[in-house]
Amino acid sequence: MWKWLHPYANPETTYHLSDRVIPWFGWLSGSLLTIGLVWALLFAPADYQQGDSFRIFYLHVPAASLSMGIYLGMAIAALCGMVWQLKLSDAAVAALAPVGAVFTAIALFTGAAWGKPMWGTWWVWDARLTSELVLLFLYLGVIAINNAFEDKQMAGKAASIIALVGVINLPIIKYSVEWWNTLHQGATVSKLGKPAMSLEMFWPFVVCFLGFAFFVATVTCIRFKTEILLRNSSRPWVKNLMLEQAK
Amino acid sequence: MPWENNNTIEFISLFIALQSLSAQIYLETKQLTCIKQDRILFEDLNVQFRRGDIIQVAGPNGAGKTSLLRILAGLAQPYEGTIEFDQNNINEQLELYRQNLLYLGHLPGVKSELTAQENLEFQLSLHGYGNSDAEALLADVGLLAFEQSLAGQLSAGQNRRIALAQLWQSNAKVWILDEPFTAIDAKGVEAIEQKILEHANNGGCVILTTHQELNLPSNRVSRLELDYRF
Amino acid sequence: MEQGNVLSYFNLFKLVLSRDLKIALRHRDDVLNPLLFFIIIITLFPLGIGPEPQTLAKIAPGIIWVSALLATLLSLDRMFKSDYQDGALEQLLLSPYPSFIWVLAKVIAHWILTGIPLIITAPVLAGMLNLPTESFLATFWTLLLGTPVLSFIGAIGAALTVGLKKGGVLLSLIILPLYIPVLIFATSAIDAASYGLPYGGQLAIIGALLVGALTLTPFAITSALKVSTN
Amino acid sequence: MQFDSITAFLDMGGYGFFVWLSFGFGLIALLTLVLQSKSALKRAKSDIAKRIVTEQKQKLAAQQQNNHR
Repeated sequence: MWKWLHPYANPETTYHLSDRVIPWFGWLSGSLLTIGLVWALLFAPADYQQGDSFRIFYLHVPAASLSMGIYLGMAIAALCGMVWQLKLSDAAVAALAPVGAVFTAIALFTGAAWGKPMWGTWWVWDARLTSELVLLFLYLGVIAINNAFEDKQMAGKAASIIALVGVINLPIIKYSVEWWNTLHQGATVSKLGKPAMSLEMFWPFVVCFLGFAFFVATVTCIRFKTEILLRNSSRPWVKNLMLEQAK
Repeated sequence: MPWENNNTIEFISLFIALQSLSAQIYLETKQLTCIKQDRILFEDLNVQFRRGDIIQVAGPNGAGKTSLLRILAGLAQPYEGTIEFDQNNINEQLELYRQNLLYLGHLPGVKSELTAQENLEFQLSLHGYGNSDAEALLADVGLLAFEQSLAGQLSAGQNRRIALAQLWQSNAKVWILDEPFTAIDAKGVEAIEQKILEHANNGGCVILTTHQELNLPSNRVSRLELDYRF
Repeated sequence: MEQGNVLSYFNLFKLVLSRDLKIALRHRDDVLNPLLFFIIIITLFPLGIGPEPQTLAKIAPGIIWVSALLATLLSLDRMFKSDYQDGALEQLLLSPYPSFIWVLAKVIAHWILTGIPLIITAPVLAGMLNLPTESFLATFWTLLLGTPVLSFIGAIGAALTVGLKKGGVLLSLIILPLYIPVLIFATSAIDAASYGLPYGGQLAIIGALLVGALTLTPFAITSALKVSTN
Repeated sequence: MQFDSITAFLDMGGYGFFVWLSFGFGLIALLTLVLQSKSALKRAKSDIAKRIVTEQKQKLAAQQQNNHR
């Protein structure tokens, strides 16, 4: 059924594929980001309530949703690796984890910085920020276990298990934190909600989001190439590649 | 050539090979490849282990002998290739394969908090020999008066004898023994060698590694040489 | 070539469970250390926060449960470490039974040795923390349902880090985020009880987490063990 | 253009500090991610190249040993 996917299970073809695709993603994300950010910072209207501090929204929300999306992508790669014994999925998990961790950190920091003018304190135990913090710990767990083993094969399998266990627990953690938040939350603190989005605000958001998404694709492909090389360093195709590039 | 692989196979006598050719194949590896820490230990290994065979896996340290044995036992996964027991992949019928396998690794698997008898009884019942007489087996391996002493107070050689006592009871088709003679005295080694020969004669297949010379009839032992690859 | 009586699944479960309990009771410190750790941590909080009964009563549920979390985390390392070091884990992995059974037995043995002592000593410490008497029953129920979940989820981390020399810190980084749901619902159940509110809902959710962990984590633990013994 | 001058733009209606702090952190984080990824790739390539050289040396050394024996 997935016949067309089969050639990409072999590391060499995937390596060259990601090699070719990086410049496209790179230019795409670069242009989208410049257009999106200029649009968001200069031309998009300020929020009537939060004023110009609302512009952080164009960085915080894409980062938060991408951090969740990357974890999901990582878990899917881990699942494919476990089910079909694909060696490449370990490389994908190892490549995606740091990118996801960085985006979670950005989402956390911008969330705190956005909340300060509204709530007066840097850190508020808001449901979304707390879940984002737990997500960061889950990412750090995957990265830590990936570097804990000397043998790359074992490291890959262990990281996949933790990614899968994490993705099963993620919704449970998210809802228990939200439930915990409503339990202890006084009604006064307004949530970090997305105010009603007028069209002039929506389109710059979409462009920014796509820009960040392609940025993730670019960096992940670069890291993916590194992981493939590290995992196949004893294979002949890697040796020939090195000799060619050495010339 | 019933065995073809890129490792040199030292044949003792063609007659034995022809005679064993007809025997039933227990275990067969197909394009088996193992990579540890980015070093290829062995590549495209196609070996057949037949009924009545005693195979000594030989090679310098680091050549991948233990890794090969652990992969054959199903403890470790090879980088590529498959292992077949009775013509179907071991990963598909793990429990059946494990019923016909006895694996003794570097570590004896003996708990120091339990007595010798408790240890042996646990290991025997784990492999389905629950009702066998542990005391008699301990006597066979020269641990007559030590049944009730804690394994922690026994020497390494005695601990290994507790694990080796299973050989006197197990009639599993495939025995995989990783350096069974370490820390065993000469008399013990001799008894174990006889046990291996006896098991091979009545239809078992024994795969072992050892650094000392096996004094078994040389026409009964064939060697699988693994060389150190950079 | 078949062997004696193959164990039924329940006999295997009993065999492994009784072996683990026998080993642990042979040297008491394995049972006492997590318990003493639990008691010491709880006595630290009043020293840090001050002895006023009102503040202590308010934060008692959190203190009890965070200490229970840390005590379980401390004792997780012992679950597979000794079996890994003396080779018993390999023999268990090679036993001809689905590993779900003996993994279940080992985790329940660990819970009996660490979970139950926590449940027994918790009321005494709750009293010291001036916890309102209505919440004592709630504390008992949440610990009874919650500590097995801690053992099951923790066993995944223990199985993953058993092969590592300095796996302790890594174990807490991997496992503590997964303990958050149990912590939240358990402490809120005790809180609700102190106001006389019904806490059945929270207990039901912890029960659901328990059943989920009971059925799903052994598979993750098995594949984690296979990775560590690769 | 929402702002009539550069200073108004930088001031961001009084929230300039927070806006530029967030975007600054975002920029630095993403930049370090890209640079680290690129250098990791370069390092991996040079490590493998070095390993190939050492392997060949080991092979030569082993062969010379065999010839002497």
